[in-house]
Amino acid sequence: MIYLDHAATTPVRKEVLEAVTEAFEIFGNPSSLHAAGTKAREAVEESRETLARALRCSPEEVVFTSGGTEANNLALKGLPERGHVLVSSIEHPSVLEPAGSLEKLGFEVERIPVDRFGLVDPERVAEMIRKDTVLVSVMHANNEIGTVQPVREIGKVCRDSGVLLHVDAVQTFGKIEVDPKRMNADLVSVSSHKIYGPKGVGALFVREGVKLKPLLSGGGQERGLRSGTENVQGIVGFAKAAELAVAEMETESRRLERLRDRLISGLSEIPDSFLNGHPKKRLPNNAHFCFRFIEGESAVLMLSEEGIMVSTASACSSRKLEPSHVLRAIGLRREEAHGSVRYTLGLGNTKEQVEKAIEATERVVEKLREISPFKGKW
Amino acid sequence: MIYLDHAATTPVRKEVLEAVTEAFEIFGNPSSLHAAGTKAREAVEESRETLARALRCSPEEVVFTSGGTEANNLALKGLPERGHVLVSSIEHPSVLEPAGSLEKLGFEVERIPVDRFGLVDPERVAEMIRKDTVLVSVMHANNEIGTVQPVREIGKVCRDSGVLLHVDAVQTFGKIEVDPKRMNADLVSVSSHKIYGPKGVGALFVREGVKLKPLLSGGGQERGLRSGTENVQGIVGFAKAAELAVAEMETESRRLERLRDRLISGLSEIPDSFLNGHPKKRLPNNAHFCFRFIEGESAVLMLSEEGIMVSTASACSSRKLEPSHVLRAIGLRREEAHGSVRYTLGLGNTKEQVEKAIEATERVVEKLREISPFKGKW
Amino acid sequence: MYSEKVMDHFRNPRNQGKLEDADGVGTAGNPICGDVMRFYIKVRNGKIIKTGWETFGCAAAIATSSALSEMITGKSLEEARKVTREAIAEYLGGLPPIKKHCTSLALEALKKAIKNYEEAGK
Amino acid sequence: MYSEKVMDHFRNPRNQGKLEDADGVGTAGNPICGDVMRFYIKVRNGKIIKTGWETFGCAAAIATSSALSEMITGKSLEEARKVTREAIAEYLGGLPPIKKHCTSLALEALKKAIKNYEEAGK
Ligand SMILES: Cc1ncc(COP(=O)(O)O)c(C=O)c1O
Ligand SMILES: Cc1ncc(COP(=O)(O)O)c(C=O)c1O
Repeated sequence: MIYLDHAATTPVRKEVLEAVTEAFEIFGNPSSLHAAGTKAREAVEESRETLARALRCSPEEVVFTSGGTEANNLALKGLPERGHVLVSSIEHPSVLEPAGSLEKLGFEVERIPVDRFGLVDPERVAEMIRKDTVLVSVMHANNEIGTVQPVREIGKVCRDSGVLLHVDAVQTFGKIEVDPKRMNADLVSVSSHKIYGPKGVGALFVREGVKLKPLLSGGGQERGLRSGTENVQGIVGFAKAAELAVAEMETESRRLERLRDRLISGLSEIPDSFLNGHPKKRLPNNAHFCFRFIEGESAVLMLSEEGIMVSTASACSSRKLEPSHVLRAIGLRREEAHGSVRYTLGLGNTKEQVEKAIEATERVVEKLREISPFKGKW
Repeated sequence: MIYLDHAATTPVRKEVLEAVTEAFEIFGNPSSLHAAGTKAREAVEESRETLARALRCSPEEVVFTSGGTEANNLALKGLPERGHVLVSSIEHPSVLEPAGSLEKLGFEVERIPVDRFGLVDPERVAEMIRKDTVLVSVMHANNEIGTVQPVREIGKVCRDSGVLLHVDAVQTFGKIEVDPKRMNADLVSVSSHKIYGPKGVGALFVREGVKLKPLLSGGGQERGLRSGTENVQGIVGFAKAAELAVAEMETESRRLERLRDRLISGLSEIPDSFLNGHPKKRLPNNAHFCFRFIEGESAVLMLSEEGIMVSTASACSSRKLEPSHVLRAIGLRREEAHGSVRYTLGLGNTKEQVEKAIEATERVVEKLREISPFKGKW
Repeated sequence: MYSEKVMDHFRNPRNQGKLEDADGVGTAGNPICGDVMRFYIKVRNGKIIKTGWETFGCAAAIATSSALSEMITGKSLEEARKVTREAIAEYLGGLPPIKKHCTSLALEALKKAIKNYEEAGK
Repeated sequence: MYSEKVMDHFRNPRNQGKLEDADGVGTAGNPICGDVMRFYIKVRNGKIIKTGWETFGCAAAIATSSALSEMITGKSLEEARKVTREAIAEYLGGLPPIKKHCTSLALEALKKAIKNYEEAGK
């Protein structure tokens, strides 16, 4: 099997599995006062420190959640005061849907448009910010087309206007630098299962002094911002994964870039195909293509038959019929948007695998085009 | 170490650890269409079926969450329409706090009183239900004093009045029968880490036809009721734990009852002590005592020094200074409420351990009373 | 997600391809919506003796086209017209709810092909 | 949660117990709030030559009583009065924020004991 769907999720790496297995022995409830509880508390707090180092923030600024979705929901729905909110038009559904909920609660939500590469223009953000704007939410890199945003510039605009910035860094953490302070971000979402950590855990960076309402209330864990018995073994695994990802980031990302560039050049040779997202400002591991006259889902399934695991658009919208809102936002025609395939590389991938993926794609696209009623034109 | 804090959390049992370790190999995203995704989807759906069997409901009625706290929050904050809500006065904070949030959103919330054993009177519930009542929330068994409620009778009252019933069954699932249909419950919360499953996963039973708003929105997982990439290995482990707990329930609960009864009779011999909760209608594994003239936290720590792990009140309120709202609700004097210690038995405990715990408690209580300025009277 | 039968038809589509000498052709769907099906039929004595099809769409759309082509080949036009959405889904061992519309599309394309044949004959 | 020093004082409380021949006794706190401390002092020539205490409360309350008794034994009343909350916390290697109030309580009991001694001497 050649797994090229690392943006959807990643296998847990050996070192993390070991850390998780060990952490299963620390079974106390971190809130219990006795020795078993104290051990669990220590494991959680050590992990918080590790994650804080990876995010170059202080441990008090890390709130553990059940994943990227909860981190995004908390960042938006946790806003304590009503106002105007700006979200980019290519955010993940776990930002867009909560933004929709805010509208129902009396917030005013506007979408920041993107250019044909999926880029948000910081000047445009500056223009759209109003006196009553309370939050801007722009993702660090898009999970479908891989475009990396100029978050530092956007952060500067927000800081200058005294507006909070939320950055969904689920796809960038561990791949490119995620430094909330340098980004001028106030809230940053990260997720464990995208960086070879266990599923069901993530975190929200909450800058010191930023006020949020909890989404899950109860026992008052995570300094009241996120109640619920801590997922000790998940948190330990996430911290381990983050530590390793950040330590290996530079070399691994350079390796992935080379594989990605070969993938892009190989796939570009398929006739009637084109790359989506920015040619340069993109995730080191992402290649996203449209193949005209074929439909993405059938391509994904046929590639899976050949042992190549890729996605159409984002994993979570795979079961919907609507073409991706991201591809629509960058101006793709609907019929073209239907023909998109995302390749996302990771730790285990090799040059040989990339070559095989290119060959398999050529075959599959050709086969599906034979079946298609459209030959060379719509 | 003699662990007697199973109400706070439980160690993951061997069979579950094996299931989780295996499930780590199934690493695809259940929403991905390719073969790796399909495998993960199957693992989740099989686990849903297993859990549904344990809850005697249909798989479509199971919504996986990040734990009991999220299940409780979803049950309350997910109510689609404003109205009157009744919660018992001894609910877990993860019900009481969300109930407080509902009040801020325009709901009217009232607390159902309990008697000195912590019992809710179904007739009282019937009297308190109004035309505009939308939900009654009564926990199946209390996490501190262990009192088991007459949920079937309460369920009948709710059904007769057309009011939804939410039951927090986090402490009963796997210990006594939890059958949402027989309870006449519409929403039932359960949690994995209380039944030897991994932390960070739980579920809400949502009866067919009951409408809820999601708390975490995004990719639309769990039929739109709970977005976020599924915690595959956690869900698999939870299902395994539930399956085993329910299968072994009868014999294991009878065994625990015997240990509990010995514990209660042993601790009752300590002068100036008394049992809290109902003498008969209580969890098979719970013994909750007040020892006059001493303070619970120091007793817990001193017992921990002797290798005995117990709790004051609930784990999550261990770090608060207020005496437990549960003990206050059953009419305990504050000074007595401060002197409470909870013993909760589980799989690994033996008769010998119980004897040791009794002896250690005698010693510790005596020692602390020597230190105390109160001798035999307040 | 898909039954084994769906996957089988997807992997090994039956009667796939354009019929150069078709007696009737019908197209349904729109690339904008992500599904287009074109059916070709060859008719002798009121019987569909040969079928062909071309499909742009998901695996379910491809499998549905393949299944329907198999179901109608050798059948009278009358019989072919009587094939229902449910019959196709059943023939395929079931379809996910969000993919049920593929069967309507296939039937629409087939009916257009039959109509095209009948109108040409007039 | 607690520093090693807190746990040491909790495990091995110093000067614990009632002083039958105390020159001054002071009690602070309320069982309703979960903490009561009683300090006993024996004074010679303005110096606290012996200390005793009884405490109802959490580990921090017990450790604080023990620590303070150690800090003041052998000191003049003057010096004893100058002990601050921070000094006790420091002596104990730190206290969790929600337990800081124990130090106030201990100082209150001590001051009452000193006052009790001084008033008795009048
Ligand atoms: C950009 C982005 N944000 C948020 C999420 C949600 O994270 P999680 O799967 O941990 O809920 C994902 C992935 O699913 C993502 O790619
Ligand atoms: C009765 C009860 N409800 C809810 C919870 C919360 O469950 P979790 O720890 O899985 O968030 C607990 C335990 O903490 C509990 O005892």
